[in-house]
Amino acid sequence: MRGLMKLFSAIYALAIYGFIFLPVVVLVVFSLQSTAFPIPPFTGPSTRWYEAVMNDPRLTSALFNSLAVAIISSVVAVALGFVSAWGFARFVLPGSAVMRGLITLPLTVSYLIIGMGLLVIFNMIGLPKNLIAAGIGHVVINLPLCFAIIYSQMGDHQINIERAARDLGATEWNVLWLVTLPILWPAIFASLFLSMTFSWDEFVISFLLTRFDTTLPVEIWNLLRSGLNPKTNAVGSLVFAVSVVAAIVLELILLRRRPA
Amino acid sequence: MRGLMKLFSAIYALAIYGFIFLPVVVLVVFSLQSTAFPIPPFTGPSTRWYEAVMNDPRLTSALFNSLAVAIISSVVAVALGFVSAWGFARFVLPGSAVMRGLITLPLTVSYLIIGMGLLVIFNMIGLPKNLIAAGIGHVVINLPLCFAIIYSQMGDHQINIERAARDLGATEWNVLWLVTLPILWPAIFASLFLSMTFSWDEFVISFLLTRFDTTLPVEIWNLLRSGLNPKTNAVGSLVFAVSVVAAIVLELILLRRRPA
Amino acid sequence: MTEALVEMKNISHSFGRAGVLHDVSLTINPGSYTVLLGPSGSGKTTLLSILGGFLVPRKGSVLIRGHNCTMMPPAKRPTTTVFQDYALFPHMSVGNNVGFGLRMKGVVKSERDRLAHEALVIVGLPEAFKKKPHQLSGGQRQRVALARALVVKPAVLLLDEPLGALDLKLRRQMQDELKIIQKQVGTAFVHVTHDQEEAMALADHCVVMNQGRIEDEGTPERVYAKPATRFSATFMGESTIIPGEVTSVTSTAISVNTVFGSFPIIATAEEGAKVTLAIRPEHMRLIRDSRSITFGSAEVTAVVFQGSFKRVVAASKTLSGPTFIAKIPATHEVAVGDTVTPCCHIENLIMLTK
Amino acid sequence: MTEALVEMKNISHSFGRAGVLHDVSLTINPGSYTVLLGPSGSGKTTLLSILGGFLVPRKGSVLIRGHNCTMMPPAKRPTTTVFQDYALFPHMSVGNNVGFGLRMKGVVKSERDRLAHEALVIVGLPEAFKKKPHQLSGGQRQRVALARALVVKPAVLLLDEPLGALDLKLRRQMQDELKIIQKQVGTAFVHVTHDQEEAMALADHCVVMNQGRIEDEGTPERVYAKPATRFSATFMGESTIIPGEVTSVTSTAISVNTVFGSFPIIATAEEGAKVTLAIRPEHMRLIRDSRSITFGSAEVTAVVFQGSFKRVVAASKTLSGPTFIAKIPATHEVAVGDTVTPCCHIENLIMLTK
Repeated sequence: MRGLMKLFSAIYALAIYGFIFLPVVVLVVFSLQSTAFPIPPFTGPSTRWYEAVMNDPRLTSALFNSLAVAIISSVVAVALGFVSAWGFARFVLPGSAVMRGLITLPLTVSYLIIGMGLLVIFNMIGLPKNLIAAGIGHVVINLPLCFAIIYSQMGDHQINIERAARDLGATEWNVLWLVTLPILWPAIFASLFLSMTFSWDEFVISFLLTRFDTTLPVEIWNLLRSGLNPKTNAVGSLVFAVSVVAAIVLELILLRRRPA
Repeated sequence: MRGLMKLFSAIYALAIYGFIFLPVVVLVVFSLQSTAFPIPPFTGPSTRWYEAVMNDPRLTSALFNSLAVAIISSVVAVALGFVSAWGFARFVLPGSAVMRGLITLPLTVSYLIIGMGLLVIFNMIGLPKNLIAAGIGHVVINLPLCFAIIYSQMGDHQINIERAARDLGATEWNVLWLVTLPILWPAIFASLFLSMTFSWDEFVISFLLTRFDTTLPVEIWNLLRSGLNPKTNAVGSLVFAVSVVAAIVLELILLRRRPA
Repeated sequence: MTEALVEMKNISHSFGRAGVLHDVSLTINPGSYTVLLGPSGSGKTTLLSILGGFLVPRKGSVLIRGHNCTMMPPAKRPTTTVFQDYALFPHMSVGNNVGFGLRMKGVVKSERDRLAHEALVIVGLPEAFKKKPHQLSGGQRQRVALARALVVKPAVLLLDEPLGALDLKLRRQMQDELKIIQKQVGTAFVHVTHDQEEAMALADHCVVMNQGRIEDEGTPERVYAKPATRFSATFMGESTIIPGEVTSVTSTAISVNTVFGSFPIIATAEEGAKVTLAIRPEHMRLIRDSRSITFGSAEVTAVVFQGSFKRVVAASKTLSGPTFIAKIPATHEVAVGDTVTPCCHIENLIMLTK
Repeated sequence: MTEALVEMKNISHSFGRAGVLHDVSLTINPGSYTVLLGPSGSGKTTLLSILGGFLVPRKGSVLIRGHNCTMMPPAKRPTTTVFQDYALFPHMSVGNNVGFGLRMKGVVKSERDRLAHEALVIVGLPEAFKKKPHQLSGGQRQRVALARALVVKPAVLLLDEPLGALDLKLRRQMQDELKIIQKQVGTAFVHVTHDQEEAMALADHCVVMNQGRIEDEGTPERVYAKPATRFSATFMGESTIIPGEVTSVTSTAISVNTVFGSFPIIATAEEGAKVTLAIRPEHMRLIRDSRSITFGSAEVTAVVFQGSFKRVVAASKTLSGPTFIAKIPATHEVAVGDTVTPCCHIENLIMLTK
């Protein structure tokens, strides 16, 4: 009975993991195909298509664009999110529960809608479609997330720790620099990584707000128009690999926090 | 000094909220434009473009498709997520920390990559592009989220409560039905709502995996090709309104949980 | 002699490689209040879990009313447990929480509401029937958990550090009520705690555990007055401990040699045996009278006022002498740094062989 | 008479509309150990926060060493606080935690490491210097928090329920150490607690608070032996309470009439005044001797064994009579249901006018 239960659990687990991971596994496997069509039989492994990606100047410049947008927009989003969270935790404002709700509300709004809204505004104020516009879009989508993560770590205990620092003669600047920031460091780092990942992966807003220079997901989209081929799989696998590394780093940070 | 600080905070708060909400506010305002161009001056309010949306059979059928995909895929994702979370909480398996990490890893993988992977698989097994394919895609992206939310509520206290029920003579079925499900109800409901919102908002996977019958975001995209106009704003506002309602319901559920 | 309600025979258990119970046997009589007292890691909670059916022991057997229940799951055992975190069902009213066990037995709604109400009257909370658990205070939740476990009329009620989450004042109050409720319902209670005052106040039968073994068991009065081992002499109340050696043995008494000289004790022991003399703080005096035996002189290191008495700690001035602990009347003047003469009456020397 | 170190004058405070402190004045002497004792909601923590500078009172002033500090922020006051949750800096080593206050004063690294080490020696934790707070047990963190607050040599050290998070055994042990450390460093300590045993054990000066007012203050011995109010007679130790009325007054004594008859008491009061007689449990006896005054007869409702004594609760058989609480020797045989004659010596009657 117990054995049967275990067997059943194992089959279920296998099915679920297969279900979730099959898409990316297939993508990665067929990016190593040596022939021109990403359909069985598997003819690889070959790095031919990765070389093709690396030799495509549009793709390599898009890769650098993506990295630049991800890093800059994330730093801005984290900085703004930290200041907001700090403000909320320090000052009891009238209606602050509602305000807190409002600031995290955009987390559930479609990127497509946010992108459209930004497009309308940028049209109005005359900001051209470019990477800066896309970066602003990424700040808009990531700021609420950064706020939520950092704010969640600012509990009563954190406030007492800051009181203790002040009690021992620390100025506000000392408190921020020697106590608040170092303690919130894991949360800040986590939100930075998560923002970078989301920005790196983001397609719709980048598509709507850029024109000539663009990000990697948009270039992949352009490639996809000519149908699936091992080159799209290869560049997709690269994007995936970066995301996975970021996600693993993130989980390690969160795991390391536990004992503290 | 303190007054200046407050003024500064207020300006900062206003700027941040403006920054986050301006896109959608502009979108909604100019959907009420009575003339044909979504640029100032504001000529409304008028419901003209909402009527146009309602009279467009492509958009109304896409709306129903979106609802159907959102509801069905979310129910499936929640059911699978619940069973997975329950399994993890009940059975201590070798390497279960790693397995837990794996199951939530896809949360940070680009929808574009998942969509491409699914496209490759569906090509291989001959599943045509349609709403069912898109629904499967939405289950793949939402299952990790449902798992994470429900699992996070299954702490030691929950396990002790189930032990108490068993101790009082409850069968496994009774425990599940009378204790586990009712207690986890807020988490289940939250993950259902969040899944529905994400599915409702999702564009890339739906675009890649559907052909003739499609979902609302994809139809909006098609409309956008002919440029921004109040009709796109109107349908965008509708999508936004549904997301906001879902988000508010969600926050209310989470707030109501607090006292318990 | 009444027949035993529960017999736990030669129980051994381990988690991974660490043995947590070593050949423990325990008998519980009907209607008794048994307290398992020990520090954390002594195996007391593991023993309770084995009795409740949440753990199957590696070795040994559990008999309840003569039936072997060793492998029986908790649902089928005539035991119920009150958990330390109460484990109330948060989504059910107090009435439905208490009636849950009856519902599982198929008792109809009106009957189980009546019985749940009765159980709530016993624990003094009938007005909470319609409330939700989160509307109650910690002490009230504790009572609901107790009512829920009592209403199914278990053969044995198990309490896992039931007062551990309450503050000191509430704890002493709930402890008195627990005892009254137990005598009223007549069910056998088995209660785990690390608080010796709680154990002394509640137990009919006190079981002192340490490192997976039972060190001593009996009435709290007996365990306190005549502890079997050095561990129980220091864990169940404090003691001044003086090591010694048996030097001469007669048919009625022995003589124990210590750093303070030889003392005659009415006991039996082998000549040359290493023994320990223990003196309870209320028997330790700082002013000698004609019947006193004395233990050199000592310097007072701490005086703590405790209302009805003062607790005095004094370091012996004799080489390798003990730390003396005495409870003396509050009116007795003594200060840190004073030199005192610790003494006691000979009949208050407790001899420990382990 | 030494000059006062701290003077809190006519402090009133409220949160929203609820008044939490009503015209409280308190003087703290150099080198003293002051304990603020009261139930939750008595305003003791608010008073400490006002002294520490975390709250500015609505009315009244705080003078430290004669300087008015009422509006001064915590950073500039010569006070440091040990928080209940310790509030250690989790990312710093223990040594850097302890040295933090010195760093803020601009003391160089080598010097502050030396002083931090010294402070850790005082609290008995020098080996923890390089550890991180999460590697320490609760009691050890408590000591680090104490060292961190002591190292800056404050005029007054404030402790906010410092032992509240520790279990009972550790609590009693840390309490003894706190007292020793305070005497060693000579700094004035102000300690907030709701535990009366802790207050009696630690205080030089015990301040009993209730509902935002000081009910009684003085040495714990005085407060225990001669409580000023009915509240302090029942909160600081238990008492049997017998209401009465003053019937006759002479120059040296009065007569108090109760349901058990009239008793002569050496005190002054107005004729006709309503007063309360209190008897401490250790003075309440169940066997009369020649000097006893008796209080009718009573039925024993609870007997709790406590090791060195038994705590007996008995209900008076007299109409509207009190509940008697007595601590009697453990050897004295008494059981629930017995009829006893509560009595005490006349000099142990405590008369309360409030």
